[in-house]
Amino acid sequence: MKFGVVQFPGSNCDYDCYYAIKNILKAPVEMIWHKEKEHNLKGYDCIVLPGGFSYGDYLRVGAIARYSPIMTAVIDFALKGGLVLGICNGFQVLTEAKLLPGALIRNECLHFICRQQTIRVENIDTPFTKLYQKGQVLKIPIAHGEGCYYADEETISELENHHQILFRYCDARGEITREANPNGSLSNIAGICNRERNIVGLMPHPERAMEECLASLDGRLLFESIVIQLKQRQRRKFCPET
Amino acid sequence: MKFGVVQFPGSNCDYDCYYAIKNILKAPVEMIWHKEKEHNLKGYDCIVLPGGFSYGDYLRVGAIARYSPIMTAVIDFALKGGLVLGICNGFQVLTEAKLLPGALIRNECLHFICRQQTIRVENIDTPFTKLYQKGQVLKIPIAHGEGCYYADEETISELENHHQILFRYCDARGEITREANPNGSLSNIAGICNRERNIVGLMPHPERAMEECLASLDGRLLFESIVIQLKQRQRRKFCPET
Amino acid sequence: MWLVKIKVRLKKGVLDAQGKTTQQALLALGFHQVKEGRIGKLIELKLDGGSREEVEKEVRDMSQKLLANPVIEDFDYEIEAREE
Amino acid sequence: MWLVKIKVRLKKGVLDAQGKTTQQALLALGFHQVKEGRIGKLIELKLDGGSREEVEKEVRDMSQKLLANPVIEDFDYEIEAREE
Repeated sequence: MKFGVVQFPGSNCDYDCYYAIKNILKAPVEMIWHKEKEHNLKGYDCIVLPGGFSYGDYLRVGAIARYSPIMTAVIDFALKGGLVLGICNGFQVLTEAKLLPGALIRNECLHFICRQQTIRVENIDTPFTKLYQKGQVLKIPIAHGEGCYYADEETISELENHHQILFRYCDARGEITREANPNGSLSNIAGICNRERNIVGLMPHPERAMEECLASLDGRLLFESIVIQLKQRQRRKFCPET
Repeated sequence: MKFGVVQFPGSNCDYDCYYAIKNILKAPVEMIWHKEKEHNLKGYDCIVLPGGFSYGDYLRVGAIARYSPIMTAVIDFALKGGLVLGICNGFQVLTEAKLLPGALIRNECLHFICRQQTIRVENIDTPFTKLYQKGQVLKIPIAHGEGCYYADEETISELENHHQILFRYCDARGEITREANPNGSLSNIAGICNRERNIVGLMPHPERAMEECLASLDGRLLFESIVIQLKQRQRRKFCPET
Repeated sequence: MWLVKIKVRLKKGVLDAQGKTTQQALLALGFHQVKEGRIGKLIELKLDGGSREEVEKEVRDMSQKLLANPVIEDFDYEIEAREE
Repeated sequence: MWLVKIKVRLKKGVLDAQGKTTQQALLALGFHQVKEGRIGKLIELKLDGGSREEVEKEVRDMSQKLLANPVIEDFDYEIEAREE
């Protein structure tokens, strides 16, 4: 089992992810530089696109990173069923690469938001959320200027119908309210997956909520869900009869 | 003696400044909300415009904050000789308000930069730099996407001729090199003052270099310079004969 | 040599927070006539060689691929021939 | 009702990091003809009432005050009359 964390120029949560996976999960992890065109991601089981300001967010957030040499391999990896997790700017890159539907636009409020946020777990039937409970309220920090999720009505209905909305912004009691929505996201969407459920993008930073000293441990189960999934896959590979 | 820290929507270093002044300098300080139109800043001796993403950096960095209601009072205060310090986004606001010449544009490199940076003290003949030594090399963190200082040639010469360049990006040995320039700023400019020397803007964050735990104490003398200046002023006020 | 001006605008219905904030700032500055403000991008490219038809095809292609995101943005363009 | 289109461009000589990056991305995508890329703003405002001359005066004024920064940017504009 091995995690890979992609580094774009301007990534700044790459080491947070690396640290969280290596030191807290104690799982194997390597950094992957965005220029590695020939990289085929062989040997990796889960690719993380971390937060940051890739390419200074020029043109649109994630737009230029999406055409980084490494992204060809990431798209290939994802379409073959590999697990891909995009956090914050990584989520923006995934929508630009059309691996996830919709787009992230400027926050409805005036500014960059950086704070603790409560989100509700909406679907646990994914490799990324299986250890959570449906309806569970998590405290996870957010830090973004462009986190307002937008898609046309049809896409939003499809996301609903296929249970692709994994996290919604909520208040402390788990209510999905207008007031609890920090950035104007449609349907309070904080995180989604693709229809095949192997690609997930979310604006909150679970890697920053994994230690006591960071005021919340609620991000841990997301990464632990992945580890359990990968261990099960591995077992199946070695004992195909089970 | 009293400091005031202005809060714009999107300011995010306001509490860093407040904390540094209150807990480290142990000087009186109050927060001032940007909407206070009627505020005349009476009783304040130094106004700090802190870092952040005021108004999401919409249109241009600092452009919309510059027309906040409080800025009328800040401009008035500054033009009457009050001490004004703009840090990072605060520097951008000061150039937009034409209290300082030039403009801050997108970094030459691709991305938002967040790291320790060495800068050289170029001029100590200001209330903000008097405790430094000329040529002293400081380690102060930077964190910005739009910190590239630009002005036309004439303005740059004027800045030189009137000794208004206070800090320049340099390497560890104090050399002003192209490589040591993190953002493409003309003449490696990291901070300047107005001709009257009571208004200062700089991109690095001295308020984040004031405690052992933050790896550098080099920002302290900037704030202590201000305190000494204000104490001298006060003394002159009470004992005008000296 | 061709000069291409590509205008990228947020689609109707997509919240334009920057445009709205700018409108509000203009109102606050006393420009009371401003009923709406929207902010888009003006991308100007210089392109070498090819016929107008070829350039037009390229411009559509690069707009769809990179310069505009069809989920949230529309684009149109003008193409002008330029002396070197 | 008037529709005003204000184009704000970085002055010649001011580094356009965004434009340069976009040009490089286009080259990397195989659009080898792109010799230069510059990115500006397209600000579209709807304005109420007044004569064309009055609107023009307002637009100059708001551009100089807020919409463009003369240290780094130039602007020009078009004004169109619109039915309500």
